[in-house]
Amino acid sequence: MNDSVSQAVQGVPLDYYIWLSTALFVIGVLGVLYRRNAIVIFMCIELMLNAVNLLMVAFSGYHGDGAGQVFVFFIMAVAAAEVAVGLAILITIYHNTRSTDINVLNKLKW
Amino acid sequence: MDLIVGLIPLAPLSGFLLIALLNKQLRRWLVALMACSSVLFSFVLSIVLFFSLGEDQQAITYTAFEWIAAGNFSVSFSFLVDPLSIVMMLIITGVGFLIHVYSAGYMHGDEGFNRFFAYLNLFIFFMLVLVMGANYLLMFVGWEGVGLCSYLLIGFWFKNTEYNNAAKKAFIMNRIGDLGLILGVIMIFIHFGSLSYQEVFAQAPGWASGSQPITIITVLLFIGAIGKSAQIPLYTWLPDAMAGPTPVSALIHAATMVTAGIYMIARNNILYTLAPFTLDLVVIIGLATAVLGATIAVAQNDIKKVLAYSTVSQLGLMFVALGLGAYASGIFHMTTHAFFKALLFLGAGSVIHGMSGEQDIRNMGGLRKYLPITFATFLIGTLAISGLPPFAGFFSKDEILAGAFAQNKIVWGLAFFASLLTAFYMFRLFFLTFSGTSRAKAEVSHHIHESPGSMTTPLIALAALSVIGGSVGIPAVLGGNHALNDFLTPVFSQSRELLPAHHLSHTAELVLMTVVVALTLGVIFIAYSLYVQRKKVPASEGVSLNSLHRVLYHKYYVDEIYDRIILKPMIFLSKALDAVIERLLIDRVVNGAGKAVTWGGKTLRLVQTGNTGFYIFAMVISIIVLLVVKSFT
Amino acid sequence: YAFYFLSFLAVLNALMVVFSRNPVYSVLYLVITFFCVGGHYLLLSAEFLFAVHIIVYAGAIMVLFLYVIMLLNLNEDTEPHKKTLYKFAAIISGGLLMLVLVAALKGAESPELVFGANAEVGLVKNLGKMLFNEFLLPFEIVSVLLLAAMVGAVMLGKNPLKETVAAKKSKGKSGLISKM
Amino acid sequence: MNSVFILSGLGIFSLLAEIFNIKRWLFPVVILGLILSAVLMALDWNQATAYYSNMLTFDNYAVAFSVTLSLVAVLWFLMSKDYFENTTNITDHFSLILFALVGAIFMVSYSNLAMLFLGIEVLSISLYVLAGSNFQNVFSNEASFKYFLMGSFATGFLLFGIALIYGATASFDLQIIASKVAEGTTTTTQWLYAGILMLIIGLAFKISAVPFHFWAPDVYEGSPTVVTAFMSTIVKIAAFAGFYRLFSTCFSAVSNQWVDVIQVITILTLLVSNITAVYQHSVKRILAYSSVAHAGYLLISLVGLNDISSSAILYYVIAYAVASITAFTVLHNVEVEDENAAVDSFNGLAKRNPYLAFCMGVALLSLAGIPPLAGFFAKYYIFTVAFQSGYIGLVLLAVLTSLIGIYYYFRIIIAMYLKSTEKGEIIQVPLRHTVILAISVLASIIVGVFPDLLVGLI
Amino acid sequence: MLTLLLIFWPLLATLVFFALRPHEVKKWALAASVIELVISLVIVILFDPSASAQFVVNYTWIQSLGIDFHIGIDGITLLLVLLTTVLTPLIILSSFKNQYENAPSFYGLVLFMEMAMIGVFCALDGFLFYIFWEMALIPIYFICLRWGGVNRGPVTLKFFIYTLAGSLIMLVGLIYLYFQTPGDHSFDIQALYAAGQNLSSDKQGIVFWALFVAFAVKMPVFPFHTWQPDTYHTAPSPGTMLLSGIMLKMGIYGVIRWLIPVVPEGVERWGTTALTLSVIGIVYASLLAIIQKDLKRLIAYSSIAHVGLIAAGIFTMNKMGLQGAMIQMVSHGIVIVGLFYIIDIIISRTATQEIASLGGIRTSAPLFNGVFMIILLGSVALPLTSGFVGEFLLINAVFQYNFVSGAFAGLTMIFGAVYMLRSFQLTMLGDNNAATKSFIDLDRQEKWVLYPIVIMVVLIGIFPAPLLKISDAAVDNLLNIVSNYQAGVGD
Repeated sequence: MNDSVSQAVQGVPLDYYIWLSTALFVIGVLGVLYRRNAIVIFMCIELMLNAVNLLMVAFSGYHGDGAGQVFVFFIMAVAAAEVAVGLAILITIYHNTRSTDINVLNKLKW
Repeated sequence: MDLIVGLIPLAPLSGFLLIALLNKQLRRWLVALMACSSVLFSFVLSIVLFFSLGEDQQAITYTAFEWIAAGNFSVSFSFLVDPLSIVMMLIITGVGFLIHVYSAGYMHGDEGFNRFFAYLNLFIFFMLVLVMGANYLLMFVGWEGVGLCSYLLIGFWFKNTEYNNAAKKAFIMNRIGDLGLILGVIMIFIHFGSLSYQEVFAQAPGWASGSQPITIITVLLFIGAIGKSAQIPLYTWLPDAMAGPTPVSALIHAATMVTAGIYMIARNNILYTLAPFTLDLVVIIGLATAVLGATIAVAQNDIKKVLAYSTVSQLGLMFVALGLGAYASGIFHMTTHAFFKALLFLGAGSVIHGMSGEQDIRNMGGLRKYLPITFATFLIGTLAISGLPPFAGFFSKDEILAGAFAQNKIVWGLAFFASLLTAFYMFRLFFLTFSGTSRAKAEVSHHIHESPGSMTTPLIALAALSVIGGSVGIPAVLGGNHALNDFLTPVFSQSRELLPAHHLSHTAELVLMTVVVALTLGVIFIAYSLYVQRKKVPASEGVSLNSLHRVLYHKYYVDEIYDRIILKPMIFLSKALDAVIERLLIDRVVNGAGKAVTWGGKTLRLVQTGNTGFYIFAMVISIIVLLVVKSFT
Repeated sequence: YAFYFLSFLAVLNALMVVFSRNPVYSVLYLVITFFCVGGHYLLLSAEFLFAVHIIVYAGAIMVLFLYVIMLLNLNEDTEPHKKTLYKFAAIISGGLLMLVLVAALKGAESPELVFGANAEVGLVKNLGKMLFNEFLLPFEIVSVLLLAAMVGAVMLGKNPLKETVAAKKSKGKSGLISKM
Repeated sequence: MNSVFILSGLGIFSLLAEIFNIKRWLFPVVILGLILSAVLMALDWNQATAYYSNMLTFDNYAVAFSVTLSLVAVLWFLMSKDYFENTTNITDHFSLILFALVGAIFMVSYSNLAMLFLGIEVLSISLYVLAGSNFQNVFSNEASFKYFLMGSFATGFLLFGIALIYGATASFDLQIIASKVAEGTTTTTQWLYAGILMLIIGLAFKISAVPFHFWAPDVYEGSPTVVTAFMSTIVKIAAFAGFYRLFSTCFSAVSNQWVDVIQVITILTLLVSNITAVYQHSVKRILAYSSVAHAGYLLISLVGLNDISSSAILYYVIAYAVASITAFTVLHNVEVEDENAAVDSFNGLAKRNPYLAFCMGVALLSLAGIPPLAGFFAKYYIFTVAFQSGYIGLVLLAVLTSLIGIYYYFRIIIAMYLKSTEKGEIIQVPLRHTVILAISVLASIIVGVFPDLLVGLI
Repeated sequence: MLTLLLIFWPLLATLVFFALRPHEVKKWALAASVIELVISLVIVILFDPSASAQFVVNYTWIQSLGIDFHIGIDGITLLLVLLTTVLTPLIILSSFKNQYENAPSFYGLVLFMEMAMIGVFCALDGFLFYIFWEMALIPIYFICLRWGGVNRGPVTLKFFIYTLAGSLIMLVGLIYLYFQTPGDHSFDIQALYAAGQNLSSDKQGIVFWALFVAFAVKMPVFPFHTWQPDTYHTAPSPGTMLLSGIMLKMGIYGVIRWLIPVVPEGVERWGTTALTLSVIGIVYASLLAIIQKDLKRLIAYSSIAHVGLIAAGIFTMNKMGLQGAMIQMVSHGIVIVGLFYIIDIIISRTATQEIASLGGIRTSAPLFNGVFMIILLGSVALPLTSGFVGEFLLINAVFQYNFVSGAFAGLTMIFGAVYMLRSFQLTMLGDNNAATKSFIDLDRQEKWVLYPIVIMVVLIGIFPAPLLKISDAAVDNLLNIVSNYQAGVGD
């Protein structure tokens, strides 16, 4: 079936994939800048990672080389780990300061 | 022979060292003995040298060791004994010896007795180095050395701030002169490539008369002389120098110190001869000083001040002589002056000693019956300085006047005027002190006493010298042969060849003499009528004087003027530099850098807001900037 | 023309993630976005990755997010808001970043995406081979990484008892991932 | 290579230790294991062997740095033992630290971008947790949170960069990338250059170079002191070594494309960090800024990339690590009696404990770069590198900033030796710390006096 | 070998301190410094005045960077080494009467500093020179910081950063020269000479300033001097003596050994500027000295003036000037140590260094007065004291170089007399007051310090020839390097 599927993308310029993933990446960044809720910010970071994944896969397809996909696999694992740790940290913080607002945390400065 | 030459300065030096190092251990009489004997010793040696020099006019040079050597520059510790220096040595050691003896009595009872004699010996030593040195640098050693000793001796009673200031003034003014001198010496080295007299004088005739370097050199040297011999504008230290004990004044004014300038110019006569401009300068300065000193002296009431200013004016006369190229006459007058000025000062000292410290002539008078010996000797001194025959002063001064007359009438006129004034103020001083009735305060008057033998003997000795001293230079007119003149010939021979000879006919010379003597007598009579017959006494402090008199009394306000135009501005300048450049400029810049950094720290740390959102924002912004910069360049 | 459709959906939902006020919605939008991305994987014939993607992201991570949000019961009114100025600046700079990146990446030539013989690199078989031959070490390291994450999560989660559950959960997830 | 396994093994061992409850053996075992692994690494000297289908290459560069890392780790463990004993779960800490160390070693020895990425992540994730390991303390929470948030954000850029590089070169293997870059047979140069830029951003964040340094001062201040010590030594070394390894091997061919970017970053780092440090109160913050500043000095060697710069970096890193271990040990002891030590809490240290004061003085002088201490020669060596490549202006700037550096380092010295304090009592120092201090102080002197021990090693 | 011993003996000596009880330390420190003096005297005996560098030791130090541990002694070095080794015992002895808390570290620092300074004078390798140069800075900084007077924190920091700024610029200059050396580069002094002389005249000018600034700050030459009065004022007396007596000479030595031969063209080009600066410094500092109210500050400014003259003399680049500089360095070192010790005595007796609040000390302390007088005369360069020889040669040289500068330089004679006599009068003469009434005369241990100084002042004044001989050949050597260079440029 993959042949038929792959037919679907035959001829789509690689640039388009780049634009797409760039767009997703930037949206992720935008989210990080835009929101103050730590959790949402984590999500946006995940979005960024996904953008990268997509790019990788596109490239790997383009080069017909599996390495990229393997790398994506690693990235996913890392992402999972990061989320786990990140949320754990978040919860600890929430436990101390009943908030997930990143701007609440500005005791350390100057 | 060399041994002797070496010993002459060594004797007083060893005297100084012994006394200085063993200060506490020594008894006073021993100190006095050591001091006097050491000077006497070198006096005797000088006499020996004099005679050994007498038969063959060969100059002796004795090199002790090499002193400084750097590159092509090399100076050694070497002494030169020739007629000029021998004359100086005789005066220094001779008069110096008498002053030593006198001091033994005068300083009796002062707690600084030992110190005093140590200084005196050191003084003699440096003066000997000055006159015996065979090169300019060694002369400079003595030159500065005597400056130091004058500092030590003038400030001898160091508890009195006045005296200390006087001492400091003396040293610094001398230093100003010394700078001129040392620069002159350096110029000499630059142009002659050596500092030893022989080599320099050997080369000297090679230079054209009035060539610029020579002129500069001589002027610079003359600045040194001005400082040392108290000429305008650096003379003010000398009158203050009487702050020291009276024997010191005698030593400074008569035997040592001030004569250095005369000696130096006489020594360099050839250079000066080659620099007519400088000669004229010397004459002008000398004349001005002579008149100025004399006029001021007329209005002074302090016995020592009067004498001090008389020294100033007499030195002026000597410089006039030198400036006119009559070097021998300059030396001659210096010699006689040494005698009677020493006499006068010591006499004054005796008076002060008798009056238990009183120095103001307005509180004296009628001392002749209390202090007979002092009176007699002082009279002789006064006659000598006034230039009456047959006393020493007559011949020397007359020689100068004659020389002046032969060359330039105006110079002669002014010099003559100065000498008349001299006669006047000296006799004014004399009458006010000795004749008439005592004006002394009661507590002083009843124990006025003649000084002890140790003081009177030197007086008598000097009085004798002041009488016969002139005999070394009796002019041909009066059937004499100018012994000193001939003796000094080898020193001045070079200059003599270059200088035009001015000769007065004997008749003219005789006429001059008579005129001089007559007028002098007249002046003396005026003084007599004023201060003996009318018993006039100078107005006491506070009484308003007529303007001329006031100006004279305040010595033309010269000290005040110096204070205004030199001291105050210098201090002001220092303060200004300190405030503006040091603090405002440099410190500002240096500390400013530090402050700037601290300020930067204070402000930059505020960027660290602690707000994560802001941090990320900043990062993104800078990423954008980076990308822009990259992709559009 | 699945590509354009998926891309459109992805971007749209991504934006929604950012702009929706309620965190829960954000999560849901994000899930959709992930599915779109997964679709792209299929298009690019990376079936294995598609599977992993769905499991890990939609299955694990998103659930975790949801769980935490529920736990802290965040919702619209607890949602902190930046000043509008901030938001504006954020949007501006985001746009700028986009522009700049595009400018930086715009290749003179845009190679066409063409699948040749090696279309089946994305198959489990091939990837497995790679994974256990040349990428063996990284694979092992991943397990170390996950172990570290687990330990960390436990450590952080352990002490306030209330959050123990969350910690355990995260532990479970990472364990699951590390198995495959 | 095997040493990596030893370390991971140690990590797992320390986890098990809790279960089998042999905690008291843990510490000595860890120390021995570290030393053993250091020795094993040293055996790879001059082998330049590639492992696991060229994932890691233990060339001399890698060996030198990984040995350094392990030894510093030994010192670090000796220093921070007591801190962990106070915490409930010592074993977790140990395992995390050891995993982090493994990650660090990958970062200096990788020869494949995958390994770089994973190394960074292992290191970072452990550190995110460690930074927050003082749960009750809000500062610690905040530190770990900030670190995590910004760290993962930066990771995004790093990955983007890697992806672009992959797109450009169709490989993650450094050799292949290098050769393609050198031959210019990349798909398109735009991707390559953009990728390089992204990598720079991601890595600059890891070495906390301005303007990606914002996390550093806060995290350093908030984290427990020992963790801060770990960050400012091991993490910094690993991050920079990785950075340098990547750029010197892969992208040196196109250095004209990125060198000016690095230069700008360097200049910013030197100026901002040094100036900001001047007006700080917390000693930890001062040290944080100083570590940022040192990142700047290290970057100079990347700007003036040439044959001696790698050895310059090695020397610099060692000098810096030794000095900061000393400084942190002293700080650790001072903090015993007042938390979050400010400069004032060093007042009168010379009287309260001359030994501590002396060691701190040496450390600070070395950091400030005063001869004959190691720090001086390190700076000097870096300057020579820059000079050789003709960046005289940069050298002058560095000189200027190191002068500013003097100012804040000496604030502490003055506090120790000049200021008086009411707290009269002597500070007690555990023997372990005395030993560390002795070792590290001697090290900075000896290495400083005989630089030939390290110079030209790699 | 002997050189190694000479340099590192003080350092070894300090090791013993750990074994001693605090109150014994000072004695041992004195002993050590005396032994050091003996070593240097042995070297003087074995020294061959006609040759240049001797007792050379040369080990490779940092292979790959062409840095050697290369030390040797020629006349110029020897003279300064001698100065150091003579003064250090005196300084240590002078510190005996005030009890310094934590004596071991104090004397340890002093000896460490002696080591560093001797190293500076002996180094024949640019890098080594720089290392020693900086190493000399550390101990003095800590001495001032720990045992200094009021407000010492900022003052000493300013001093440290100020001097370090200078020397870092010098370091940059040295590295620059290093990279001009051919082949795989070297820091050897000859190589650096060659490298510097091959530079174009503009480049030489730049290098000149890079190096000169460091030396100027150290000396200090106007306008780089503002750190100095404050530092002298706050530093403890031994520190002040070390700074003014010896350390300051490092700057002058640097100019002689590491500036003139390295960039003759640069000196050619900027020498006049530097000379003018120095001469300005003379007058400026003298004027400021006149109005100082504080004894230490006064001496500090006077030292600036004297050093200005020395620097001016060096930049005339003729033998007279250099020899004058050498002898004057020795004299200045001795005299200023003496003066600072005298001030130290006054402070310890009367607890004040305000000139105004003193006076009349002479009445109660004649010996003290005499010593002060002689040292003071040395400072105002009266003939037959050590000061005169150098000052005359220097003024002579400057005068030959340029009439006007010479005249201005000469002013130091007058100003010197003015401020020194002023301070002398206000402290020693006049009536004594509450502060000075019970002023005890010198005790035995003070005599041990001051009498040698007095003797040296007089002896050097009368027999300077031996000292001049020591440095004679070395100076010729130096000037030959320059003249050869100019000859080379000529054709």
